[in-house]
Amino acid sequence: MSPIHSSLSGGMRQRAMIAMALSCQPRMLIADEPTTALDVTTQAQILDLIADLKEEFDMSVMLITHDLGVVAEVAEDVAVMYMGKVVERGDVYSVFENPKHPYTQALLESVPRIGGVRKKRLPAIKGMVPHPLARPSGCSFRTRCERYMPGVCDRAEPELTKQGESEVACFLYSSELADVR
Amino acid sequence: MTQASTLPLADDPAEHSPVVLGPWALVWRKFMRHRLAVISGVIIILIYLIAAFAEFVAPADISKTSVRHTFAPPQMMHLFAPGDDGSTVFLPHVKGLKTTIDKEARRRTFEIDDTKIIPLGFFVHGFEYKLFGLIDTDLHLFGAKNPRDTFYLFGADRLGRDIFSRIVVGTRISMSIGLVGVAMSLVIGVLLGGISGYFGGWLDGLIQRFIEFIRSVPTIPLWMGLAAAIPLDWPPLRTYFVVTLIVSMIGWTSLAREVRGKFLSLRNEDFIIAARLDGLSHGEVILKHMVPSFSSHIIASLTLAVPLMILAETSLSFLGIGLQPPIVSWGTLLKEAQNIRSIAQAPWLLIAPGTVIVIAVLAFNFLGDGLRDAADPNAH
Amino acid sequence: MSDNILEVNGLSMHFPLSGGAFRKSTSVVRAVEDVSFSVKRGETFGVVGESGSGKTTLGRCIMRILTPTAGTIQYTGKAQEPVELVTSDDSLLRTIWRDIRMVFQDPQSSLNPRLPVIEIVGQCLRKSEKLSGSALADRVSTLLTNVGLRPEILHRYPGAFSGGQRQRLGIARALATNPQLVVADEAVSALDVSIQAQTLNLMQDLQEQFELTYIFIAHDLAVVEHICDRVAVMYLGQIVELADKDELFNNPKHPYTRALLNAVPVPDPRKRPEKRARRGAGEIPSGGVRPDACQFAPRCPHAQDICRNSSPPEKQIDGVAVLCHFAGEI
Amino acid sequence: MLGFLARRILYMIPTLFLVSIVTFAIIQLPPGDYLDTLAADMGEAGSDNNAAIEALRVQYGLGEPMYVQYGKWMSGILLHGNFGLSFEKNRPVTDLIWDRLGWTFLISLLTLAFIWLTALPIGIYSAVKKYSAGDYIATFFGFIGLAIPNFLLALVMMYVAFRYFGQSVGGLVSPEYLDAPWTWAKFGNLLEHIWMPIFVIGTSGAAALIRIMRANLLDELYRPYVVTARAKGMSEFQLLLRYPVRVALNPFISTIGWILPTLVSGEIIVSVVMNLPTTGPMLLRALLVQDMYLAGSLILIVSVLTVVGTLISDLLLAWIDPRIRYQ
Repeated sequence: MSPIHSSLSGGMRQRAMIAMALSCQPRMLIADEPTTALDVTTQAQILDLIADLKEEFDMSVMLITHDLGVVAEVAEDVAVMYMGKVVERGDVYSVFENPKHPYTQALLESVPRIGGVRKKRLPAIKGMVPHPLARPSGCSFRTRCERYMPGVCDRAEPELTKQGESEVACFLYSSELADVR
Repeated sequence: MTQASTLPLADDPAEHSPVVLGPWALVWRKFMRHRLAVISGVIIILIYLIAAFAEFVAPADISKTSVRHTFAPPQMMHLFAPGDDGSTVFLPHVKGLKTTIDKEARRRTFEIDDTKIIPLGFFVHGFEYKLFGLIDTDLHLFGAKNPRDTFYLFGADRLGRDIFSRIVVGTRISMSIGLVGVAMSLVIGVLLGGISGYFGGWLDGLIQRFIEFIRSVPTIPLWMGLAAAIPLDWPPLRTYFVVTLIVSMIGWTSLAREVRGKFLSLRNEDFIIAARLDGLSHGEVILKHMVPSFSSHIIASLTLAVPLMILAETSLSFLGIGLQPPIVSWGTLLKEAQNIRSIAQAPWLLIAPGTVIVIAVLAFNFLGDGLRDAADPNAH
Repeated sequence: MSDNILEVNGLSMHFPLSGGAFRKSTSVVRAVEDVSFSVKRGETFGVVGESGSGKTTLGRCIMRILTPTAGTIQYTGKAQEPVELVTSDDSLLRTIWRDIRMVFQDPQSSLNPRLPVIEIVGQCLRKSEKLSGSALADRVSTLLTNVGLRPEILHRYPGAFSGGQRQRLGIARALATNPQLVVADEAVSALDVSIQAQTLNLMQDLQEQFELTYIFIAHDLAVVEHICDRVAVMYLGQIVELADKDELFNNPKHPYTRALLNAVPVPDPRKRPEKRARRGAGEIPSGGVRPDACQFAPRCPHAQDICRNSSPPEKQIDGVAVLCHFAGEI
Repeated sequence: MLGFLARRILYMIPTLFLVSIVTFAIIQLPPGDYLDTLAADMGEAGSDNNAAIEALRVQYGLGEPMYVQYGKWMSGILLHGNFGLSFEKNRPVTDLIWDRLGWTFLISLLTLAFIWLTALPIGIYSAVKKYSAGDYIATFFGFIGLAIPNFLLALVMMYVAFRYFGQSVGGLVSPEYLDAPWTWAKFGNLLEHIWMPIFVIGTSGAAALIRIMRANLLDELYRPYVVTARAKGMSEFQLLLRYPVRVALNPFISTIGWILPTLVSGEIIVSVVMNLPTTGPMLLRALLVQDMYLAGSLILIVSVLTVVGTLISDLLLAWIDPRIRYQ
């Protein structure tokens, strides 16, 4: 394999990987950051390829990525993870158009977008992801959250609960707020 | 997101200051975890101490011959002896030897005489010597309490000389050849490899062709040719120097290649470019950024090159074309064990220096391996 | 004093491909080919392109890490006579490198892991202002505060920081000599979304505070649109389109610019079908660059014979420079 | 590939030329020459044969300038395959060396086979069963094999064989077969002897190769492509042989390059100790008595073998891994 793959471009290699993965006619394809190292035009082709193959072979695709654009481009359902936990889950339209979790909201706002509303400054999420060993008590996003509620968010971990079209793990939407002392 | 491996950040209010070690401290800590390497390091330090204080450590004068002790066997050292009242007391000693002369075979045979005890002691007075060639003394680390007693921990050779003492004194030559040889290859290798890697271009091409040439030539016959050309009547010091030079020619090419490779990969590292943009001169970039970046690797490679040189000296001297008697080195000692008849009669001629060589070589290998692991930022 | 801090004219950078038995260069890689542009004082000049487009080489030529094969780069500092960078010698460059600084892509590899922060950030101050001891520590502390880091970290090593913090260190180092011009080569590409936003904001703040000019090299069009005033799009060593940001993103004139814009995934699932419909095909061809043709012709949906047989002239349309035979027509 | 081959062969020419010069220089290094030794011997013997010695000197061209001697030597080799005369034996070098070269070659090839046959399975085992008892044992013996110099091992083996098995030691056949014609009995006797030098010479090479194989394989075993193949349900054994072993085999190929020459020259010291009928003892003897044409020819031939061995391994590597061609 090595003599051949060295002469392939990044896009061709990724295609070869996909072909290898598909050779056993899987029911499900897990693609872990499949386009991260690729140029935009190549990325677009690979994403199109994955979408086409998904139709053709009638298989499920689990796409792991950090790029919100890529998600919007190919996914039907989205799960947003923060520090090892799913904080929001739903179909792609509700998550992108009506994000509920403050983390999802901040994430979507902090990406510059082409042709979007021109803002002088990007609304950035303050701070950084804590060290896994220094996980904050309660909701792990609370240290960076704009809507942190002292006495609530640091007491317990929010569960993923149904909110309209999607599920979200945040006390802002919790009807049992009172229960959390 | 993929920020998982970050330590608590400066602007994080919840920060608890982590212990931050410098890169050298990290290397040291990783090395200390490598137990075999640490032990080997201690052994090597011990060997060099013995080399430095050889006459003090050696109980017998290495040039003192004794016809009555030709091929005398090793005498084991015992720490305890039965005391007068039947109890066991601490008394380091060796058992004496009983000599019988086999007239037919015309040789002596020895037997350990259990009844005769030669007591040993620490810091006893023995033969006179000059410590470091300066201080007159006759003090020895250990020896027979009665200066007239002789004993042979590792046996005696054809002329009845003490092999233990000869090995101790030979340590000086054999171990220093490794060090001096490595120092020589270091200078040549780093100089040529550095020039080659940092400046590149035609200079690099020329040096690389030269190294390729040297490497494509079989080394052993060439050293043999060179070593055989050393006149036998040269003074020992000059012979020693030339043999070291020949031996050091083994190591420098691979070292030069390694240095060049490091320079080549580092030259395009962003932090090297950044240092240039900070206004540092070429020399400053090399000294401040490049050399520290690979010095730990170089140290490891050097450590691994030492045993090769020790073995090369041993081989050449063994063949009779390296160091010559009366110079005492591990190689010249082994030369005594060249034919099977003398080994059959006195196996210690082979076993004693052989074991010492293997221990030294192994220790260097383990140490070098440990250093290499510790220096490798990717290894865990 | 000229309005332009940097004027680049006819810049080319060819790398010999060494091969063959006797190290004779048989062919050259034309990483940058006849590129001209100018950068206005105080603006952020963007350079976008995919990998292999020559944008990083362009940045390194401007920094004079590389010596260009042909062309001129004229730098005009504050109250200074213009300096020609291409022909500058080492000692002159060392003074210029105080004015023009660089922020690298990979904050991991651009900081020497064996040196503490004070040495990394303060190294240029030791050289240029002969600072040392507490004076150096004071200056570096101020710099760290400027980029949002705490001065206590002076004696830590880069290994103790996260990617975002390291990039702040890289920016602090770039600012140390009070530069006029900062070349940022993919400065935020390696960072996570939220950290990227923080870093972009920081760079904008610093630009205002210290009246900096940026040359911002990136592959991410959205980031470029956010931070740049003017943008040059590079393809296989050439600038195929150079325009004001708004013009470029609202009304792209070169087919390649359009293809790029169409390829960018937008975080809006509703736009999906429309975008997929508009996409062209083909990767950057791996063969060498053909001198007598439009470089984009093999992938261009509008390519005609003329595109394959003659290199396009640079056209000016509504103040936009386009390298296309059919600029303004398609 | 053809261009690569041509290039490599072209490179060999200057190398070989330099080798011949270096060899010649080494031969010339010792002060005096064989005739001085001879004259000294004759002088001791009480005879005065200055005239005879001068005649010999002219005959061998010893009085002439270096480059003339070099030219004579080289043109003899290149044009007539004539390596000159052995002074000591007073016979053409060619007569003396072919027999010994044959044995050298045979022993080297057998040793290479021994190295491969031991290092490959042990290396794979060590890597797959990392940190198992077997791995530790292999690693331990690997270190020992590297640390014991060949000639020391030879001496120890000979002592053990002599002391405990009463085997006659040294040589490739027992003394009674030395001049006997080839029979099955002699062949059997050869087999009884030949394993020892092969084992002794091969140990350090095998030890080194086991460590290289283990390290390479460990690097490969956790690559994403192996994980992919495993995810596709390939059996572990198939998986191993299919990709990682193939990639890890590269150093094995290149060993031909460095093992062959080290075998040929490393064998020198061992064969001196074991008294083998190979080039080693002959070279040592020639060097010690300054039999310059014999010593020079031997060094030259061994060098040529080295260069050719390196070439072969480079070609094999390039054939297996095309990336190397372009480096």
